[in-house]
Formats: sequence, C-alpha cells, structure tokens
Amino acid sequence: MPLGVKIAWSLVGVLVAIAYGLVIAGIIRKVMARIQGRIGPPVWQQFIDLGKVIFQRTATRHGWMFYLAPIFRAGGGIGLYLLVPVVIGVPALSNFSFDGDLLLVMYFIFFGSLGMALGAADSGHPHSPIGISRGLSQMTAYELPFALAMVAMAAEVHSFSIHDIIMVQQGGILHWNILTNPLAAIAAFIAFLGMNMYAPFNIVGAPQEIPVGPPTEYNSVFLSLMMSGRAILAVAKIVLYMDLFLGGAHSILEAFVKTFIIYFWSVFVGAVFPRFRTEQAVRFFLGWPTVAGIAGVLLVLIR
Amino acid sequence: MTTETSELRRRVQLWFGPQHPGITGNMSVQAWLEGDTLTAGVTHVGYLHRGFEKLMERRRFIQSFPIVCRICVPEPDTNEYLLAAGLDELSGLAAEVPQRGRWIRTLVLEMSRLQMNLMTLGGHIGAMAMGAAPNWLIALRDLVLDRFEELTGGRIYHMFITYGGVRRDLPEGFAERMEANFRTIEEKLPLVDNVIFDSSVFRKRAIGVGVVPEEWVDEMSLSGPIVRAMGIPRDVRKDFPYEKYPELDFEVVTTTGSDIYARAWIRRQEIAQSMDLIRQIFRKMPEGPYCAKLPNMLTWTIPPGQTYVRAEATRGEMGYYVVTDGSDKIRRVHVRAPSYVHGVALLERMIPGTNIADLAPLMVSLQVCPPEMER
Amino acid sequence: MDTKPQSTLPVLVEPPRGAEPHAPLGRGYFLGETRRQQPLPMRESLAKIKNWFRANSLWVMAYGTGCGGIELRPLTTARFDFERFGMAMRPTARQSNVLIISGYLAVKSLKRVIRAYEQMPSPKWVVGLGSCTINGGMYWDSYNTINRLDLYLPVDIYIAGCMPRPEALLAGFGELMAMIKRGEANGWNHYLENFDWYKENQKKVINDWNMPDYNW
Amino acid sequence: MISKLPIFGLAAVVARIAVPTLATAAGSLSAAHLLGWLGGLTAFGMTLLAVFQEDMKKLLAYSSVGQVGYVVLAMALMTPLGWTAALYYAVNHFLFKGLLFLAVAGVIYRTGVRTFADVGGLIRRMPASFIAVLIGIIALAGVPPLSGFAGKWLLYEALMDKGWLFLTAFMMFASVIAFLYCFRLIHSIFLGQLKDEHRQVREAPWPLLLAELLMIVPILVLSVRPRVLVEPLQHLVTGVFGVPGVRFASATTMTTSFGYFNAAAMMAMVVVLVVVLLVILVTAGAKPTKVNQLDIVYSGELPPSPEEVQYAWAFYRPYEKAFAPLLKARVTAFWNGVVDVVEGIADAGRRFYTGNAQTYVLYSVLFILVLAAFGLAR
Repeated sequence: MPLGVKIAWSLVGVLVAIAYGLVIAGIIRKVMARIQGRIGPPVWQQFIDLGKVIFQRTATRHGWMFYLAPIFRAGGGIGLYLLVPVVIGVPALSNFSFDGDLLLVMYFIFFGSLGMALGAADSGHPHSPIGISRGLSQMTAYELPFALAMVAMAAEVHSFSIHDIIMVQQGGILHWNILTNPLAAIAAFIAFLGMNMYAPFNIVGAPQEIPVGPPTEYNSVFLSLMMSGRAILAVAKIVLYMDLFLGGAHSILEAFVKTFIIYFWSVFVGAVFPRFRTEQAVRFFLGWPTVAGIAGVLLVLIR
Repeated sequence: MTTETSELRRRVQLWFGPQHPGITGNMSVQAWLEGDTLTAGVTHVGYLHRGFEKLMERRRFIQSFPIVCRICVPEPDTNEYLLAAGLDELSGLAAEVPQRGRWIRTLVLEMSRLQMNLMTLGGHIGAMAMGAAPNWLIALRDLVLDRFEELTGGRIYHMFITYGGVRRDLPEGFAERMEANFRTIEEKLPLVDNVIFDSSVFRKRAIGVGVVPEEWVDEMSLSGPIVRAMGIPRDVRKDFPYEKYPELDFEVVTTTGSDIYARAWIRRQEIAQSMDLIRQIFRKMPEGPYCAKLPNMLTWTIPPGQTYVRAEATRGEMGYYVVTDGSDKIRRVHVRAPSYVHGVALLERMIPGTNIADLAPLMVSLQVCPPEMER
Repeated sequence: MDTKPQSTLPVLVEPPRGAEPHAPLGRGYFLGETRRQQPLPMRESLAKIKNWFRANSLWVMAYGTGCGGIELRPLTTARFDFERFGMAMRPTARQSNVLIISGYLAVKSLKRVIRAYEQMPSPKWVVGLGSCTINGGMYWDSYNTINRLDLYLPVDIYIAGCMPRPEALLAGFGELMAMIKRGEANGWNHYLENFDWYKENQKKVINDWNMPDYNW
Repeated sequence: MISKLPIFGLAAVVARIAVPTLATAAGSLSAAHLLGWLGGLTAFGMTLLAVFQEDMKKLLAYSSVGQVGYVVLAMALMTPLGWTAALYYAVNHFLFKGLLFLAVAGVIYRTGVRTFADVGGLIRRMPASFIAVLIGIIALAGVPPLSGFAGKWLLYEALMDKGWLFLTAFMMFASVIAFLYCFRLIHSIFLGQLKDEHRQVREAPWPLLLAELLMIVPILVLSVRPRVLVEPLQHLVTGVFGVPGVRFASATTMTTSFGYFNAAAMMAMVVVLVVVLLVILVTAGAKPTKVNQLDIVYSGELPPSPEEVQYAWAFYRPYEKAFAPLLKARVTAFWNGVVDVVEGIADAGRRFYTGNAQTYVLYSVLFILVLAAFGLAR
C-alpha cells in the first residue's frame, strides 16, 4: 500500500477512534449514572460538550508552554493509536504498527503524560504540580506490574513486535494470552486500572482535594483538544490490551466488542470504590499485583 | 551560595474554599502545605454572615421563627424548637403545651436528625470520591423530606414548631406512609453499609485518620458524635432530657477509635436509632390538641427574663440563650452552635499534620455546617 | 513631559504580602496588558448551531454561595438528576458557564463571586436562585447582605422561592436553555457594555476593594 | 561526563581479561549476573534518591550515578548487543547530562541559588536554557523522539536477548522513576511562578549557550540517525565478540533478534503531529488572551505572593512515604553508607564542574579526543 493511501486511512482511523472514544466515555457516564440510581446524560453528551468547548467565545492562556499540554496529550494519544494494529489482516487498519514495537508503544504512553505535565505546570497554579506529582508517582507504581506483564508476553514469543504477539494467539480462545498466562494478565489488568484513572486510582484530578489537578487553568479550545486526546488515548490503550491479551481482532465489530469489555472492567471497579491516598495507591501496585507479575514471568521461564 | 530555604518557600498556601468542591458549604480554610501535609490552617468565616441575632432584635416573636430556621440549613428544626422552648419557658406558656404537641415536636426533631444523618453519611464517602453511596443516600433522604413536605409544606425550611406547640396536626395516614418509607430505607441501607463500612479502601482511608484526643473534650467543649465516637456516652437527649425523650426507650450509641471511621459508624447507628425512635413515637403518641391557645401575635409581650435551652442536634449540643425585656421583641439571643466549636477551634487544631487528601473527609466527619458558624 | 499614554485603569491591586513589586503596581501580578472590551452582539455565522451546543452542555460552577446550595445536592443526585439535560458541575471557574447564586450574598461572598465570574470564559450566565437575589428576601434589612443581585452581576434568569424546589430549578434551567437557543441570554454582553456601571456599584458595597479589573 | 570515563576503562578491562573467564562461568549464577544486578540496583537506588533531592546539582549527581548503573548492567550482559547498548548509552549520557549540567550551571550562575524552592518560572527570563533542559530531560527520560529512546531500546533488547527477564522489568520500573526527577528538574526551575527577585535575571552567558548547542546538535543527529553512532560502536564490539548485535534494515531502521525501531519515522511522526495539532490549536476557536502570572483560579480568593503559590519543596513527599518501609530501619544504615560514598564522589566530581564554560568545552574536546583515541586503538 502506498504511503499516501496509508496516511489517508490512518487519518480516517484517528477520527473514528476519537469518535469511538467519546461514545465510550458517554456510555460510561450513562452506566455510572445508572449505578448511582440516575438516568444520566445522553450517550452523545461528550460530543455536545466538545462542541460547546470549541465554540467558547473567549479563551485565556498563560505562557507559551501552555499550548504544549493539549498538543502532547492529543499527540501522545494519536501517536500511540498509530503504532498499534487495530484489525489484523486489514492493512488499512493496521496503521504504522510496523514502524515500532512494544517498547516504543510503552514509551509513547509516557510521551503524552510527560508532555501534558510540562504544559500544565506552566499555568502556575499550585494544583497542577501537586496533581502531576501524584500522577507521576502513581504512574511509576503501576509501571512495575505492567512491565512484568509486557516482559512475560515478549519473552513468550521472543519478540517485542506486537504483530508477533498477536500472531501467536491465533487459533481459538485457548491461545489467548489471558488464558495461557493468566498471572501476567492479572498484573497487566490491574495496572490498567491505574492507567485509566478511575476510582480508586483517580488521585490526579481529585475534585475534593485539588480541583481538578493539572488541567485546572485549561479552557475553551485547549480543553477541547485535551478532551479528544483523552478519548483517543483511552481507545489506543484498550486496543493495545486487546492485541496483547485477547488475541487481537479480525473485524471491526470484534474490535468494538473486545475493547468495550476491557474498558468496562475499570469502570465497574471504579463505580464502587472511594479513592486511595497517593502513597496507598503506590504501595498497592507494588504489592500483590507485582507478585502476580513476577509469577507470570516465572511461568514463562518454567515453560 | 547555598542558603537555607526560607520557611516561606517551603510551603504552599492553598485555599480550600469558598469556591471549592471539597468544602462543606460557603466557608474557607486557608491552609499551608508542605509536601502533601498541611502544616497549618485557618478557618475563615463571614461569607454567609447575615446577623441573625441582630435581626431578631428587630422582629416580633412570631417573625423570628422564619429567620431562625435558616441558621442551620440542612437541619433547621432544632433551631425552631430551641427558640420555641426558650420563649415557652420565659412566657410561662410551657405548662400549657399539650402532650400531643410535645410528641409531634419530638417527632419532627427526630425526623430532622434522620435526614441530616443520611446526608452526612453519604458525605463521608463522597468526600473520598465515591459517587454511588451519596447518590443513594440523598435519594433516601428525599423520602424523609417528602414526609416533611406533607407535614409542614416545605422541603427544607419547615417553620413548623412554634411557641405553644406546633402549627398543625399530623395528616391522615402519616405514620403508615412514614413506615413505608422506612422499609425502603432499611432495604437500601445494607447495600450502603456494604460499600462504606466493608470497603477496604474506605477502611484504609478512615481508620486511624482524624483522631480527636480525649483530653480535648472538656477543654474545647466538644459534643455530639465526636464525643460519642470516643466511647463517652454524652447526649443531651439523655443527660438533660427535653420534650418526650425521657419516655422513649433508647441507648446512647458509642464506639471507640475516635477516627473518621468511628464517627461514620456512629452516624450509621443513629440512623437506625432515629427510625426506631420515630416508630416508638407513633406508637406512644396520644390523641388531643397539638397547640396551646396562643395570644395575639401582634401584641404579645413576654415579661423580662433570661434562659438557656439546649437540644441535641446531629452535630452536637445546640443551645439558645434568650433574653427578653418585657417588650414584644427578643432583647438578645445567642446561639451556641456546635459547628462553631468543631469547625473553627477543633478543625484548626487538627489540621497540622493532616494529609491534603484527608481534609475533606475530616471536615465532613466533624460535620461542619457553615451557616451555623456565622449566623 | 512624558508623552506615553497613561493607563486609564485605576491602580487598584495591592502587591501580595511581603513582596516588593518590580512591575508597576497593579499590573505585574494580576492584570493583562490590555483590558479587552469586546462589544459582543450575538451576530455571528452559525450562531444557531453554536447556541444549540451551548444550551445543551451547561457546566455549572460548583459554588454554593448561600442556603440554596442545599437543594443543589438533590438536584445533582439520584432523584432529580440534572445531568440528563447535559448539565454538570465543574470545580473550576475556567471551565464553567453557569454561575448559580444560590440565595443571599454576603458582601464578603460577593467579592469572591465577582472574581469567579470574571474568570469564567464567555458566554457565561448567572442564575439568581431564591427571593434573596431579587430583593433581599427576609434579609432585606441585614447589614451584611446585598439586596439586589442585578446591580452587581448581570442576572440572566431568576428562580423565585425560598427555597425553590429542585423541580423549580429544573424548570428554570429549561427556560435558560430555551433563552440561550433563541440567543436572548446575553447577560455577559450586558456586563461588558456596562462594565463601568457594574464596577461602580460593586465598589460602593465592597469597601476593601483590592480586586483586579479584568473581563474575559 | 567525568563519571563516564571509568566505564571505558571498565570496558577495556573486562574485554581483555574478564570475557574468557566470565563467559565460561556463565551458567548457574555467574559473576556477570551479580554485576548486572549490582548495576540494576545502583540504577534503581540512585534514581530513587535523586527524586528526593532539593538541590539541583545533587539531583543531577545522583542521576549520573544511576545512569552509570545502566551502563554497568549493559556491560555485564557480555553480549555484543549489550556492549553496544552500554557504549551507546555512555556516549548519549555524556551528551545529555553534559547539556543538563551546563544549563543548570547557567541558571545557578545567574540566580545564585541551587535549591529548587528558591527558583521558578525562569522560562520567561531564560528561554534558551529552558529549551536546553527540555531537550536534555527528554533524552534522559528516553521518551521517543529524542536519542535517549534508542539507548533504552538497545538496553532492553539486550536484556531480553540474554534472558534476564526480571532485570528487564526492574529496569523499566527504574527508568520510569527517572521521569519523576526529570519533571521536577524542569518544573521547579523553569515553570510555575517567577519570583520577584528574578524578574531582572538575564539569559545565561553566550559561551555557555554555545556549549549547550554543541551538545544539542549531536543529540538531534542521534535522534534521527542513531546509526551514526551505533555502527562504529558495533565495529568496536564486533572486534571483541566476532558477531554483531544490531543489524540495519535500512538507513534509519535498526533490528535485533527481538525487535525493530525506526528512529526517523518516529521523529517524523512526532514532528508532524505536533505541527498539525499546533496549527489546529492556533487557528480553531477563540483567540486566547494572555493572562498574567498570578491570575489563576484560586478558590475565589486572591493568590498571595509567588513564593507561596509555587509548589516546589518536598515535591514527591507521598512517594517518599510509599517507599518509607524501604528507606527505613536496617536498610537506612546501608543506604546512609551509600549516600556518604556517593556524596563523597559527587563532592570530588564537583571540583570539575567549575561553572566556567571554557573548562567545559575543554572537557568535551578532551573527551572526544580520548574517545577517538580509544576507537583508533581498537
């Protein structure tokens, strides 16, 4: 496939992914509302919010680094999405996944977070660095079980290529990594809770403590870019998990179903828990999720 | 080259409030943060000051009742009762208040304690960002508010208890509808217990956090659930019985630990206790008139005198010091509000060493009610 | 003779405690370079579509200024649930569009409310809740409250009552949404056009005025 | 950068003497494995200590020691890929750490303070130094577009290739902890609130900036074409082991037995994304008004002085609390010993960091000469 066509397809894919991320976020708001006994907003509420935020008549900014946070947040999300194959066997939807491997993807997750932190800190609001300090602390903590799981996955196929990891899982549900190495999967899925920032790990934006953390000063068009970045980042992460543990997807429908299931795991946990304190969250991840990850790696070594 | 970093630069000044979702109303805590620990905090009030005590000096006795219930917005009935009881006592009307009137007063007081505790229990976990339980509990509280509306005509402000008794009798079938509501509440409460008291995260966050030492009780005149959470059975309803509480059968709920968890547990038990008491009240309430024959409200004067009346609000001991001078207006009234003690003195003393994440749960568990602090 | 045009802004802002300001007093810390006076009539292309988006996504600032705050809890939670109309609470002024003045305003609160209002991005709307915002309600003779809110802030819609039930609030917000869709809720325009008048009124009641003058 | 020189000494020594013995001992628990864990633990422990420093230079010093840990670990791998990684890492670290030291020296020179809590918001006064530090920390953190990622990538590929799985995960963890101090370095110095006494601070002197530029250019070159450095290093290593660890699929793509990495494509993607999004941000929506420093949402109150709004002291206190069991009790004595040693080393090292640009340039030239001599000698 020529590069131009591929870029065009990827662009379409990015737009679809943003829309899908917004729809998922809308469904989550609905589900959360139903758990709380409310009716909840319409599922397309996120689109209305996005439109409203873009159509804001005035905007304020601080220094020039202020621009960086939304750009890095959205750039990190889009970049991550572009590096992960969405549907196997369809070149149009496999994006640029052959230009990078699992390590690159892992570090691209940090690209968004770190860039966002840098930009948000420029606003000069004390809530931003406090939120960032919490967020980065938690990020390092869930990184350990996540890294253990990644290492286990990669060691199994002796390759860091996501494509290879998907290929080894073909041939039925029993070949999926979630069943062949459940311990590593447990570690990774608990790390996923921390990544998604739902309770009990939503310590970054904690409204009762530091409303609303890093994006406190963001408004108007900055906020809209941040919202779309968050949407696509969520989609990219669940696609990555689908590829690693649920055997990838062969059709768009399968991708929708699998990603949806993965995402709702964190939502259902988040609906019924209060929030950890920062050091409690860090200690939690360094506790038994790490043990599960170590056991997962041992499982690979024994085999 | 290397200079010692000044105290000013080690700390960050943060304002919790007035515009802050973690604060329990329109008040603010100016706090200093070092790392993630608050090193000092000052409570600021005045955002809600209306000068009630002054306003009442310009109003006739009956005109004071609509004002007085605004002193604590979520639990107005204690204020109404206290003003009514003070005026009863000073005017000599106390002897004429009929028995049923007293029972209905007790009923209203317990209902208001019930709805306030339902809301505060949700606040405990809501301050830790758990959305479901507060939603359920506020929906349950709305059931009690429905009964209030049926009884008094208002959801929040009732202006129901007056001198000489109450404004009207119970409507037909009130007890049955209340019982139906109680059954709904009792059905839902185990679920709430499950997500609050059995939640490992809540236990981690709440046990051992925000401990009030026992020596402070008399030193700072603490009262209410804060004291009962230390194991001291102190309750105005038992110690200085008023209205029909002596005829009701209940034990003061106590526990040990004196932390956020213990105070939440006390509130949970008091919800059950309130429902039990209301059932008892319905059983024991006699028929009869609900109000004494009242004098002409426009010309009524009360002979000079002064008195202090007290009652148990959900936050602790609430007291009114009422002075009359023989005219048709109150000469002076002073409100002894538990939130003032807990929200200004106790909170400021507890802030040093508190984690920034624990301030909101701490404020909820001390049950600070800003309008009551400022009057 | 100094020919540089003098600032038309009065020097209002005290430097923070313990600081020796390098910038001219009143400009360095809080003020932008120019005050942006935007006469903003609602004459823009796509106005209808934009207004539809704005009306269906009202973000309310989480600031309970008075007693009315107690009915905002039921409004947001299970029984009345205003989120089904696309409304949500936002904890920061920079991201909110609706400011609910829930009841009476003490003078001290008024100062904070004005500051919060001026930090909100436009379009922004003010909802006056309860009788106290209309004429002072039962605190008409209190020494510490203001009686008429619209002397100090442009109120788009009043919801009368003491206190109004959540249903009344929902009806009020429904009316506000309809006004926004029709392009009639232009309180913020009015504030900008009559900025000096509003400031004069505000300074009349707030004695220790140390607020920055900005309006965007 | 001085701390890197022994690495080459170590490399030479290990190459001549240790390879035969250690390679034969590889089997159960080899000495190489021990050396690897020693390197890993150094990287982890020093990184953790760097996170909690309040002094810019101490932070960089701890960070350097931690980075040497990575190099030692890669050396201990005793594979061609591992050695390539170690040498690449060392050179790269020399570049970005030199850059960071120079930029921070500029800040210290202009402001006269070294504690994070005493500076802040300097981006408005020293934008060039800010960009230098930004490039330095992105390279240090190993976040994709810049050269640091290639080093991290080589290291992980080498570790996985060798089969040291736990060390791989452990190093991933340690390198993420490095983000904490990277962010702190840039936030506490350049972002946030500008202090009153620094309102007149000027940009760092131009010789210093020139030296920084000398570091930035190779970093950018390596970011797009890591092959420029990896290929010569590969030649060196092949001399020892006989087989190459990295293959070059194209001008920009490197492959190992475990994975592949296209640096130029990555750089292109990031640049395109940032430019496109910036254009979107600038053209769409309302034109933003610049507001001033203390005009922040502050719960409706007026913020006090910039000093009290800047969050800089004890930045990672919760993190410190989470690791308290590790840093307490018996372990404390051990770490105290480590700290003493490290501080001693850092103090000794500080004599070389004169803050004088000419000296630094001299060091750089000397270093490159030594490097060249080393290469020729092979």
